[in-house]
Amino acid sequence: MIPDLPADRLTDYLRRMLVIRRFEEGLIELAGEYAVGHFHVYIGQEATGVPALAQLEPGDVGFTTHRNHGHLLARGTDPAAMFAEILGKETGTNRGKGGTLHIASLENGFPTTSAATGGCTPLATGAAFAFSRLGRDRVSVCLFGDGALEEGTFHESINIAALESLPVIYLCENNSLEALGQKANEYPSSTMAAAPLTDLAAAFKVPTITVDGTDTGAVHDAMATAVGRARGGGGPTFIEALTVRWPGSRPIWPQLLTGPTDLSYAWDPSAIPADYAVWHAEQDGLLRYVRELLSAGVLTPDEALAMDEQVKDRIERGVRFALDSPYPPVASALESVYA
Amino acid sequence: MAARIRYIEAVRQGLQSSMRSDPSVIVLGEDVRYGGPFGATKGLADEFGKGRILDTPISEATVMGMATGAAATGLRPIVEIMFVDFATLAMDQLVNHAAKLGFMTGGLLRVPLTVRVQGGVSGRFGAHHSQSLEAWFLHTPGLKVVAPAFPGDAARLLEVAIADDNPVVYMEHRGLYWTKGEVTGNEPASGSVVRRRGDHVTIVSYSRMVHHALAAADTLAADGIGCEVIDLRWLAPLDLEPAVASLRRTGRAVVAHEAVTTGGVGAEVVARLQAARGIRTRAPIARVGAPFAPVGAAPELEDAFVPGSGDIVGAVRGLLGEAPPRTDGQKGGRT
Amino acid sequence: MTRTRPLTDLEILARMWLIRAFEEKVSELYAAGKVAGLIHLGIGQEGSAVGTCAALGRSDYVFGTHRSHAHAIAKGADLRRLMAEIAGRSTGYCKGKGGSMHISAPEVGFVTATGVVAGNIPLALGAALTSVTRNEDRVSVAFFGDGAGQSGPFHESLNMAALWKLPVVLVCENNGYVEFSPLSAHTVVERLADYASVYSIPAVTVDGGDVLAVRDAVTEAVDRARGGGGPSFVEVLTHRLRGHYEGDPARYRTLSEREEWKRKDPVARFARHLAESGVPPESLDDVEAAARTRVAVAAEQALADPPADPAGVTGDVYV
Amino acid sequence: MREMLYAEALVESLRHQMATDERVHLMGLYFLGLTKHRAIMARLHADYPGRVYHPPIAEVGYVGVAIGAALAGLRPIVDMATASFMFQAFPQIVNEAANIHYMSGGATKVPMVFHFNHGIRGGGAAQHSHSPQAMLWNTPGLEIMAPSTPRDVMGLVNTAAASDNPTAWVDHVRLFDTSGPVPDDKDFSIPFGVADVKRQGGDVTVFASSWMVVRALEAAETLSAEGIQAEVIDPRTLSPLDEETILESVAKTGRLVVVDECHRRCGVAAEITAVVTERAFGDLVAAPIRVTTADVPIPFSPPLEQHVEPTTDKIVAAVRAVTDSAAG
Repeated sequence: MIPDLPADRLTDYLRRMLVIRRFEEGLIELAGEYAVGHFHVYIGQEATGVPALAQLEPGDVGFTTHRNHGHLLARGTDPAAMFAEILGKETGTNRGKGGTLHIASLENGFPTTSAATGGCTPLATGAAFAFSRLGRDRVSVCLFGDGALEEGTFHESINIAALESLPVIYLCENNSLEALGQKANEYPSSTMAAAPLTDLAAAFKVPTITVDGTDTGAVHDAMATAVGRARGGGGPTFIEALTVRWPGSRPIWPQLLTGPTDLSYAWDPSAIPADYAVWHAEQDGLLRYVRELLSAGVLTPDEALAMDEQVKDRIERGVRFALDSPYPPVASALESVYA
Repeated sequence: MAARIRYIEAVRQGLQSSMRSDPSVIVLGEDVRYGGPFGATKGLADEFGKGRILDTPISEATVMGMATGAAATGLRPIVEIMFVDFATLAMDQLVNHAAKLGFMTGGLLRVPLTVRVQGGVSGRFGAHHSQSLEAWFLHTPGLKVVAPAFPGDAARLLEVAIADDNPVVYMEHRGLYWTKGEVTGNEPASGSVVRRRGDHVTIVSYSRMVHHALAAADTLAADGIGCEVIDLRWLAPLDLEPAVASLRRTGRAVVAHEAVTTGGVGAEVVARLQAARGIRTRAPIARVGAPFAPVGAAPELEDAFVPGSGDIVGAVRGLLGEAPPRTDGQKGGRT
Repeated sequence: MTRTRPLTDLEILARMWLIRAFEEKVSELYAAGKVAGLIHLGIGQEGSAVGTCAALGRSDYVFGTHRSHAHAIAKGADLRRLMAEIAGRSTGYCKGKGGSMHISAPEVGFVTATGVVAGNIPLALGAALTSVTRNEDRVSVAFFGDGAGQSGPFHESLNMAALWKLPVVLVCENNGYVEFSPLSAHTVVERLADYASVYSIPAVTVDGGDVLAVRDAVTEAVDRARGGGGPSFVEVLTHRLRGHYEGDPARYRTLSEREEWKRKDPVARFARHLAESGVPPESLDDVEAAARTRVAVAAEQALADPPADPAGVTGDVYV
Repeated sequence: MREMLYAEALVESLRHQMATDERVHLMGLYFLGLTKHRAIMARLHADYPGRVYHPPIAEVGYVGVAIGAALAGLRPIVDMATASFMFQAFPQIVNEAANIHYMSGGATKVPMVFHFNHGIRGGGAAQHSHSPQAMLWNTPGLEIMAPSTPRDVMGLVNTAAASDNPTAWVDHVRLFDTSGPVPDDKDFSIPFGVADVKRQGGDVTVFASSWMVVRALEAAETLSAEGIQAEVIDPRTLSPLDEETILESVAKTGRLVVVDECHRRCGVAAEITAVVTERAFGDLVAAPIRVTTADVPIPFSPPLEQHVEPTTDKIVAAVRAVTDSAAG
């Protein structure tokens, strides 16, 4: 479903989703030519990240994981600076010191990215603690995958959040379906005995919501409820967004198995190739959102393609910027250990 | 002629032979049933079954504790920590339980546990996936620590570690996984070994840095400088006898490792060598290690961070007075 | 495993009195400066320790906490060696290396105790894994307090015990206080057993003042574990009549609360129960007297033992 | 100048921070452990109920919460009580707090303090006697302070609270009962990286921090009666370390005894020994001697405990040994 928002906001959501999609596709191509190291892509989860994060306000913060690109882009972080960071360039968000796993963008509300599973949960809870103690009307969003629920840090953190009614939202993006090592076609993963995962939060008396992570409107509404609760002093919320692991991110190294996304799949089912047809037709939240915008008359196919071209161009320029940027001076390796 | 195999395959073979010879050996780790991210446990689930190759949740603290409890009650577990950086999540169980149970109980319990950790700088993995944390393990009484540099030692010392009745941290360097070497099965089980003879300077090292030390020795040999290269292999217990004997001849030594210099293994080696030798060395013992900083992700920063053969060459020349002496073994930064 | 004959009611009372007498003796010796260190007593929680261990065989495993004198005695540990350990004597279970918080009596299945809250729960899971791997009929028990419920390893352990169907019984001694504060200051969750249901682990909450109720609940859990049914969670509502540690004045507790719990004292309550069911009062008194005598003798012997020998201090770090 | 107990100076410095900066919040309550002085701390709690947080027993959780709070505007001073519990919070301390500023390329700051009660306090056994400073020192990004006097704790806390870096503050429970002069000026601060010569002497340099300073000074008194004048150097902070003051002293004495309560293997004493032998090689007339806790877990029984810890007698013996050895 479509969020109940003005048309320009709806198309803005699509633009942000496209930025993420084209960014990740571009990165996979780039990785073929340049040693960018190990990275994780957000393809297939755009319809979760964008409606969840684009509605936040300046000053709200997010703490994310190794699969972080989509979250930063959803809040408007410059793709060029992110490419530069991933390539380890001086112009990167972190001046080359973080790389893909630790992208930070203070101005977009991402103080740090922890690449240790479960590392972000206490940090996000702590930011909410600060907001609560400082009397700031801000929320903190904790973004993580289902695996983070296996770490003790999650339980320790959410207990404190519940006890102190902290303005924190735990957004679990459960992309375990069809991921490595999963029981076929089953949520949750084979390494978690709790089902559904929301029970883990409910045990701490934290309100929970389960949404289809490919349903932009449903995610938007769930998040709006949670943000409203947090700002109103009602404490934490746990949201589980169910998505399907994009085939290209299986098992570990991202590959463009599905090819670059062709937006025309959204309005021309006959164009969908036989390989991964179910993915394109049913599981890709981005294409679903395009279909919904088309049928609601918010957007025409031509407008969608035009927007896509703009985004592609921006991404291409970002890649070029990153490639053209210098590496940081070697001496800077020893700087910023201390403030 | 022994087979030349890759380091990671040697690790796999070490696991396999131990599991074949002792049914009490089990493996616990994330995704180990599928071989793990680097293939160390590939095929083991097929051979030994799910009951002995256990895929765990991402719960390092509890997995380490479970393995400790299982070890104290009769099994010989091997825990795979996917990156040594994540050992931080299991530190309480490792330091406060696994390492101390034998002592705290006055010897009533024993913890025959092997913890396989993989680390080091390789592949631009950034600050959470590139550390060398062996000093923490050395600083923990009750743990043994081994860091093989060659496939032969990787296989043999893993078997030795698994058969040991103490908790052993077995350190693998990711950057060595695809290097090849002979596996004879006759590698010595304990102590350090001399990898190369030389009369002018003693280089003490372990893990991947041994390869850099050998490369440095090659470079220096061209100038007529003979380096004796000692591979410590075991960091705890630390066997410095060959190093002391060598130092007695050469009078000069460099201790080289990839870990951060400050508080590192090098400090311990220097302190012991100085104490063993008095101060009758011809020059101070130099340390080569990483600077006092986290690992930067950018290729240039990573390269600037990680010490290599060039740093060892520089340190050796410094000791011989052919270049300004490096006084603190560091590239800068605060200590 | 060696199935042990079930304890008779009088034997259960005797164990409870042994623990009570032992703990009071430790308190007395601590006050007199004859034992040192950080001492946590479980006076008032005997029903949990004895009820649980009455459901176990000698070869079943028990993993204790910083407050585990009771668990060790309930499992059958030798009083003199236990007291010697607490007093730092060379004849102690751990040769004086462990002390009050790190008791170990493996010959009766009391494997070890930890000074780290929740630190023992993963260890108990590991022992259960040993039983499964070796196809042995042993069950593992982890004792822990309500404070452990807020710690990560507790939650990680619930998941893994359920996932792997481990023969482990998680015995939560919920005495309502986490160190010096009420549980409500640490969590909004009142019953830790609620966490178990998240992982579909069978859970029950019992009155720790009723030793037979504890025994029956744990017996059911142990039978389930032996039958391959995996873990169980037994939450025992109990109360410690002493402070968090010896020397803690426990001003955070109200007098009325103390009086109420004194009435619920599991030892006196079980003695009353036996008296009501026809056991002559003199034989009940004899049980207490015998326990106090045994403890007095054990303490006297232990204190007469030589202090731990510094020459052995570097031993036992490695095999 | 006023005369104060260490415990009082510690609490006064915390109180001063609470009074002058409302972003300062305390998390964890056991700054004074379970000692008799904890009532002073309780008064501070009573005065700032909204800014003192008593966390659950969830070390990795609440320490991470404190770090997150530092990122979002507070300046938390978080207490871990017994340093051994640091290990449960280790991933947050060494992977997050220490690295975040660097990983962000200098953009994100982590202005906070971790407080640990370290060391052997009598009967703590293996899990309640830890000295964490060596492991923390192996972690770039953390500042480490280890005060030894009421004056120093006050001056260093003021500096730590003003620092934008995560600072590890190790205190020794046995120091709480000691007393000494403190300045009247509550803003008095001691810069990090400046060692203090706690006693002048020309025969041997004795390096010691935290509680070991007290023992080193005791040893120096004993030795003085024998005609050996020891110079006692207290670094006050390990990171940053004031190498110059140590080197100047060694240049004068030619002899070094390094006293430290960490275990020996890869401990603080190893690093100090290595630094001095590297940088003052020509000045040394004898190999430095380390006086440390033995490489065994801390045993419970009192005679065993005393046997493994660095005592005054062991310091005296080490100084005698190093002064007896002939010039090399």
